[in-house]
Amino acid sequence: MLLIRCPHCGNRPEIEFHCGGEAHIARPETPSEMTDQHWAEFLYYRTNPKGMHAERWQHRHGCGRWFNALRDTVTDKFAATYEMGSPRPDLAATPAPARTA
Amino acid sequence: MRRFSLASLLKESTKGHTGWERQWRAPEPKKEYDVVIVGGGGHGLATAYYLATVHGVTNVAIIEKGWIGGGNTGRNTTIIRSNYLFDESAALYNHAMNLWEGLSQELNYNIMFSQRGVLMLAHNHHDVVTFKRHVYSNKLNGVDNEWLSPEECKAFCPPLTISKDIRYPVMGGALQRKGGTARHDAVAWGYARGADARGVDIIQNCEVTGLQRNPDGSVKAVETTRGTIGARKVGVVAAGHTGVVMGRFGLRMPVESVPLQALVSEPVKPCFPCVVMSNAVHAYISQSDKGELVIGAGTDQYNSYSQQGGIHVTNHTLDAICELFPQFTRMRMLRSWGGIVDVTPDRSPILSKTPIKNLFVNCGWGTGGFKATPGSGHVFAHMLATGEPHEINAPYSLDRFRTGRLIDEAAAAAVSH
Amino acid sequence: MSQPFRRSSGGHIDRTQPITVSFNGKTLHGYRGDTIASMLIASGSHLAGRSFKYHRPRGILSHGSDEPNALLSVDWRPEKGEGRRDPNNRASVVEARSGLKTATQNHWPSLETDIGAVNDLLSPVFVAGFYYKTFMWPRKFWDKVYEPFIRKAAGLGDAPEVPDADRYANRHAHADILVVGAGPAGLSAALAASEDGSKRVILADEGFKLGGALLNDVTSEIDGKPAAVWVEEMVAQLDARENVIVLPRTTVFGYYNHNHIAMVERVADHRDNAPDGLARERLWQVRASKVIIAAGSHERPLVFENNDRPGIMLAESARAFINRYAVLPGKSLVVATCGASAYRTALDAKAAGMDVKIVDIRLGEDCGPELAEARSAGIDVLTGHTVVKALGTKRVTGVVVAPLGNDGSVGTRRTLTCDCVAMSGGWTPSVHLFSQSRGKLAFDASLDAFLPGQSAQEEVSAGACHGIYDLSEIIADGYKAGGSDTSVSATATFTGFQPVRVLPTDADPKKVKAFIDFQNDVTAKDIKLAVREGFESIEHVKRYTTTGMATDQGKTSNMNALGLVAGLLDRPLPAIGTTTFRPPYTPVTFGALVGPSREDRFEPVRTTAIDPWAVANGAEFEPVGQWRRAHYFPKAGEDMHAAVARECKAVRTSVGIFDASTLGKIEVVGPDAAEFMNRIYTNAWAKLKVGGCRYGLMLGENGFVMDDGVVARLAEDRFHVTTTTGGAPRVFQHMEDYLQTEWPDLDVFITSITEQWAAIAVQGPNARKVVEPFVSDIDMSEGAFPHMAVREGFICGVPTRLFRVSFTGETGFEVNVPVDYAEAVWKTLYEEGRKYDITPYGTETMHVLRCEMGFIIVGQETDGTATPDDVGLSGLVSKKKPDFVGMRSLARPDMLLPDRKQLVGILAKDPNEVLEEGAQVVEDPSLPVPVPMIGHVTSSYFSSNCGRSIAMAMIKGGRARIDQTVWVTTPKGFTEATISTSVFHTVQGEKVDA
Amino acid sequence: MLEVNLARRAPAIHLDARAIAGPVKITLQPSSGRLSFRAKQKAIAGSTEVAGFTVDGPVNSRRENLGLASLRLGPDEWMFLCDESETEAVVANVSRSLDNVAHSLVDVSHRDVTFEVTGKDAEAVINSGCPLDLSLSAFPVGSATRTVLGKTEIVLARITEITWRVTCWRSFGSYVQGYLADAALDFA
Ligand SMILES: Cc1cc2nc3c(=O)[nH]c(=O)nc-3n(C[C@H](O)[C@H](O)[C@H](O)COP(=O)(O)OP(=O)(O)OC[C@H]3O[C@@H](n4cnc5c(N)ncnc54)[C@H](O)[C@@H]3O)c2cc1C
Ligand SMILES: NC(=O)c1ccc[n+]([C@@H]2O[C@H](COP(=O)([O-])OP(=O)(O)OC[C@H]3O[C@@H](n4cnc5c(N)ncnc54)[C@H](O)[C@@H]3O)[C@@H](O)[C@H]2O)c1
Ligand SMILES: Cc1cc2nc3c(=O)[nH]c(=O)nc-3n(C[C@H](O)[C@H](O)[C@H](O)COP(=O)(O)O)c2cc1C
Ligand SMILES: [Zn+2]
Repeated sequence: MLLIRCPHCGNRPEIEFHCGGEAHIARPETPSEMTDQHWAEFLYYRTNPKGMHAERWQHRHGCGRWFNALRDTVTDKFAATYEMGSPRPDLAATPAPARTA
Repeated sequence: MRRFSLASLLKESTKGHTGWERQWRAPEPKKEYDVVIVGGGGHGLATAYYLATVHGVTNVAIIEKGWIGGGNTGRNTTIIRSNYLFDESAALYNHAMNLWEGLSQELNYNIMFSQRGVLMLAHNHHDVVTFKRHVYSNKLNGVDNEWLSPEECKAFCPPLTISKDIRYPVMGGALQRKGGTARHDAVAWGYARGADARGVDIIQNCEVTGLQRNPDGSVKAVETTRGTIGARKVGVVAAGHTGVVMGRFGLRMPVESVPLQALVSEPVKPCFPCVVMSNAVHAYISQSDKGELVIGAGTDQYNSYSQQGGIHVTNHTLDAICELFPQFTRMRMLRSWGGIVDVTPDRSPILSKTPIKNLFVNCGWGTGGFKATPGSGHVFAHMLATGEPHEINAPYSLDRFRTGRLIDEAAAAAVSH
Repeated sequence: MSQPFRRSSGGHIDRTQPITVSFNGKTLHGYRGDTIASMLIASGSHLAGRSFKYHRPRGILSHGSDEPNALLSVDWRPEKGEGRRDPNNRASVVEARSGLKTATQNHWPSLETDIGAVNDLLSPVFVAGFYYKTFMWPRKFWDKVYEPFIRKAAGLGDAPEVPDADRYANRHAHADILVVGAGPAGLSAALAASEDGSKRVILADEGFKLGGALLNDVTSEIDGKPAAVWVEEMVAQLDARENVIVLPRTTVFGYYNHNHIAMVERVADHRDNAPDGLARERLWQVRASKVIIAAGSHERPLVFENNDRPGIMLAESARAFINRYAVLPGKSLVVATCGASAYRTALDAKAAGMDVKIVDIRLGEDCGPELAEARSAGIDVLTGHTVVKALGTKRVTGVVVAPLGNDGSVGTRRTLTCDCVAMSGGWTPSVHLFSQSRGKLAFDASLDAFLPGQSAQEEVSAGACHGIYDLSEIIADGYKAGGSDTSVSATATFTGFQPVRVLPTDADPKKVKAFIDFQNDVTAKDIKLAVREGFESIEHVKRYTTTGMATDQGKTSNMNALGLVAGLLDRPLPAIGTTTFRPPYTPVTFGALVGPSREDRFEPVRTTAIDPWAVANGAEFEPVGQWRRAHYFPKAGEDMHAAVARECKAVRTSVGIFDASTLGKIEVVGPDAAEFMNRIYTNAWAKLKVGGCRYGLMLGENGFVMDDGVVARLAEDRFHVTTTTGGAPRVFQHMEDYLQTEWPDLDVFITSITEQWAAIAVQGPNARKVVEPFVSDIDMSEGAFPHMAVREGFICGVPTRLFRVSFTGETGFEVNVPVDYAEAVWKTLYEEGRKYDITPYGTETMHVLRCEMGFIIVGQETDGTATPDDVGLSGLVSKKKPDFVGMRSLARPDMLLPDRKQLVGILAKDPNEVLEEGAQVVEDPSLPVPVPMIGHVTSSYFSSNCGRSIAMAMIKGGRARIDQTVWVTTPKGFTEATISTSVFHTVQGEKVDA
Repeated sequence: MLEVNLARRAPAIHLDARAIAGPVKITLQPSSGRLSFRAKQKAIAGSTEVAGFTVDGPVNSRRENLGLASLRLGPDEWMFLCDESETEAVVANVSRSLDNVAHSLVDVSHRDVTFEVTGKDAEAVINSGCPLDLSLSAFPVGSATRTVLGKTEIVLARITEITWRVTCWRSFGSYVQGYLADAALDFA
């Protein structure tokens, strides 16, 4: 069970959370002007990376807030959690969390 | 290929079994193949087998990054059934069912296809209606499926509780007698041996890392950890890694990879005669030939390539198992594991052309593709050989996500596996 | 004497507490502190089971949880009746207690004489994977003959057949430091980690006594004290610390993500008088900041012919029996070894009075100080010797040994008679948990072992599981892991071994059965066969031979298998790699994993405030999601059909009362509430007046109908939204998601009020008369309070949100009152209603009545693939709004096809025939399979009001097929029916629409 | 008009006798006024209280002030608790004091039920189903949060070192109470 840092509540167990899939896919401003293919891509196509993934989480059984997270899908480790609306953190700029063997 | 039979087995037993040959070779990759299949799971191996046997295409390589059958083929709960609702699905899965029935003999490899019956339990009005809808649809499509009363369910599966006092009493069930289980590893090995015998190269420990294209954009070669391998056509059959492989080829897919867990109990004497699935309480259970109860758990909620998930998923599954079979609380979990399943938006697979010429993809089987292995390989081989979909897999194109012609069994029934 | 092999003194047993245990109906004697295994050995016997495939007699191999052979069925409290027996308990770890009823498994008719043992004779045929090669003809024989045969032969014990009488508990906990294992390393680590009192430390050990390998040690001294005394002092110190939780009998079985650790504590089985209701086991789910793994090591068996004979055990286990349990595993012992540690066993056995010989595969010059010590103790040591085979069947009677030439040739055989063999093939650090944590293993050739390498989580290994075998070094390593540089002086340990995979033999290898995996009967031959057949990956070898897949998960066998494969392929061992370590470390009961979530607590049963009244008034119930709802209210002698017919009539002719409290309700509040509603629902909301109601339709972004319900506008900035019962949580989260993530600029908040307001529907021509007398502050006149309106006021003096709505087509009110008042208000209305013969009705009647009017139920008519137009609700889809959730998807090509399924009525030709819900509809039933289907029946009832059966269906292009004759499936075949419109009953007055 | 008994009826929850008898007591609390209050942080920035309810406590805290308790359950969410009889007046007060501020105030007095769990082992009993770290340092007196208990959602507040309030929607009351009572058996 993951341990997830809610930006408002701090570290909480995964069972309090709901995962909402890939982050930073804004709903288009004017869907009716999109082609079917672009609409399909918005609805269904996902990056699904093996590695760092920006994803949405909601602290559903906690403060209720949605937020974004960067998590490595190979190690399942979170690199960052950040509030909705903030840009994806530039991990290169932030030093990797220290890890002692 | 040395034939397997009781006679050959007895003969070998007098010689300490020293006369058996390799079941498949370990060849060096050739320079170029007519078809390169990325992924040595059941689907990829079956594809190669049918390419060779049905279409006479034998200059084929299967490229597997690990060991064949080590993906979801080797870690699934082996439930086989074909009682799907929609015509498109019934056609696909029943095609597989027909092939399963003669597969041990065809492959000359006992894959232990055990038609012990798959019983899907209904626990509420909605389930009842949904399953009856399936039963009727299946009958008209020539797919075996029948409705059982709770008492009939109990008679078919004596360990089952049909007490009215449990949280979700059993209100009946849909039984597919032809359904059952098979020995998952043997399916991979049997196809591998069959394909190898017909000239297909099975190349293990070789990861596909990229694609080279001709000036016209069509497929030219795959790049691998063991060098570049020429390919006139490429079929990607990489299940949970489809997104990764296609990503390396420059394409995004309507697929997400999530962990799906399963577990086995310690082995016990036969105590569970069939397969039981309960969607409402979320439980799948059967007993293997070795005696373990094989239990399917749920998916974790997040994308992951880690082949493991949280213990809460296991706990939840066992809650449901023990609700239906309270006598099993004293059984013990022996081993639990996870696979990476490739889930599409409509939970139906993709067997499709792609925007790249001569590149084809077979994926999206998610939590339920083992049962389709022979059928999937059979129609995908057709597609690779002819360049055009078989009529059975035509509806499973990528284009359906654009048009909205989804094949959403899950939405129609909330049934998985 | 009942315990002929019990030593007269010593051991960690309590001689003041004699106990007896039933074993296959016979009585075993022993003491508190014994295991079943030690009691069996005390009785002079080793025979404890039959193997999986060949049904070979098997004895006790080990003294711990790695035991593969001695698996027993145990009834833990036979005196209390059924429900406390389970199979496959390891005799070596079952803490003995008077009253236990144990039995061996997998034999017939008895342990001593087992018919299944013919399989042993057939073993030349039954090699690895033999079943893949045969049993294919005739095809039908697989299910009926071969498979049942294989199944019966396999399996071990018998599964429990009756529900469990015990309960199980769960506990979430947090620790700064969790220490796994309480051997010398774990004790030191825990002591150091808890030293300053600031950290919460949990120390867990699967054994029932703390001390690990030191419990078997009667010779070592630590800081001048006997090891046992040192252990006691350490434990006492830890026990005294408030910041330490010491958990014996607790197996750490799973190391999950983010240092989430699962452990199971055995709480009750060992207690003589466990209080009634005390949990049998407790699952601990610990989130630890750091984990110190001090899990020790496993000894490897030696692989030689008949190495599985009862009486042959691991050397350290023999030592454990002699020292810890004070039982002698026999009279004359041969210690067969390739390493130093087994000499300790030999010395201790000798000191205990056994006749001891040592066979060491190592040359004398390769041995350490142990050799001289053994010889000076008068023990015969044959160095440079191999064990060719063991003699005896149900008990070892001797071993055949032979010297090894320099070229590896096997010299002249000689037989050493004995009744017991202690073997040691070296040591394997227990890296299970480290591996589960996803740490990377690193191979250490000097130790011939995989050791913890690169960590993936916050953990550290200490002691033997870290590859350290010398006692003082182990303790220092433990202290270091716990954050201290304390060191102690301890007696030097005999360490080091020379790895052997399969002992050299001059026998015909085809005939030799030398076991690698004891339980699954995997021999060295099987592994060779697998490799010969091309199964080169260790994962393939595992799956083809089943080595390592038994209940011990290869604890004793994996390294031998690996080594053998590496040798056969001529590759270095690390290139072969290990198979994956998976939870659980040792098998864990389902009960512990389920914990309290059984029976009443499997899932909450939600009931409404009216539920007690419904119970008292004879309702039959049905589950709807988590809710329990009244299905119908039968009167004496009525079946469902009769009750529903009566209820339906009553509503149309007079008045009925219905508990609609489970409907989801959401209060949408804020200045932008109307705008929000516009975006979420298909219809337009800006013009809905305060006090008005409107039926709302909601889509998913994929364009399919998601939910529906009546929405009331209570104020400019306040809506009372209702949803379906099952859809309530989904709709709430859907709204919340859009609010927070797509439209954070909107000033709107949503609050669930499902359980704030009970909803009592009073429906029928007399509804007004029933409600009106109790209403205050609301003008109830038709003009002032029209259909589809909401008013706030009082009923029976309590606040109400009174809806004038109807899901039946009749005049109707939905009386919403704060839940705590609901039962009183219901009773009041019911009493008043008696004047009009008011009839309580349940969900079934509600369904029939709405069907008579052609109203859909989301989830019944729709199934997640239906658009508004499909169900005839395109009128609810605003054409003016620029956008709403799901709108764009409705314009996709497939959504516009004319042959989509559309909602219509369908009437059986025989008005008394009720079609089956879920039935399929065809145009021509005489066509061959596959028969083309044009749709399916979604709802179907007998309508007492219509005097006939009625049904709705989703039919391809259905609206163009009205009056067409079609055929509908029935359990027996087909029945004729006609497509119709979906309104079956007309009422004067009101009908819900938009 | 008929006589109506207007006494509020708490849900029919049958307390397990073994649980109340043991050292951990689980009792249903009397009803009270409960208001779900929502406002964006920036809308009430700078305010320390709203009609007597503290609103500047940190997320996951419980503050009590002259009989008015305020549980801060999220950055923009509070649960206001008051005496049952004062609910109406409190609603009026809050609304008045926030006249021009976008907010939501919804009466949920009847939606929720609260159990008091008290005793030395109460923490362990709650931890049987609640995955949070409930030690005094991690969850001090005055903490309150939404979380889970077994298979349902609760709001948990620590009143004293050994006294807790567990609040849930009323239809989950039997489950929650039963869950706690079952867990308490191990401390009997
Ligand atoms: C726990 C679990 C339970 C399940 N239960 C059932 C069930 O009961 N019934 C059922 O029908 N289905 C079930 N399934 C689903 C089923 O297992 C899969 O749908 C099916 O086995 C997929 O087969 P495959 O051959 O497509 O994929 P896989 O067997 O996963 O094969 C894909 C292969 O591609 C290889 N690969 C990936 N990337 C590369 C690369 N770059 N280069 C080379 N090779 C690559 C992988 O190593 C892998 O071997 C279950 C799945 C899981 C995980
Ligand atoms: N002479 C040698 O070559 C040699 C080799 C190996 C070990 N040893 C001896 O073994 C001892 C090693 O000390 P140590 O402290 O490292 O180990 P240990 O074996 O003394 O203690 C390990 C403890 O961990 C417990 N344990 C293991 N897995 C567990 C799990 N998953 N959950 C809960 N408990 C678990 C075991 O019950 C055991 O009590 C020393 O006495 C050492 O001399 C000697
Ligand atoms: C149908 C089936 C039966 C299994 N039976 C056993 C078993 O008896 N013993 C065992 O140790 N593992 C068993 N496994 C699990 C495998 O050992 C293994 O965990 C699984 O194939 C996933 O591979 P991995 O754990 O190596 O990643 C079984 C798996 C499946 C799919
Ligand atoms: Zn939070």
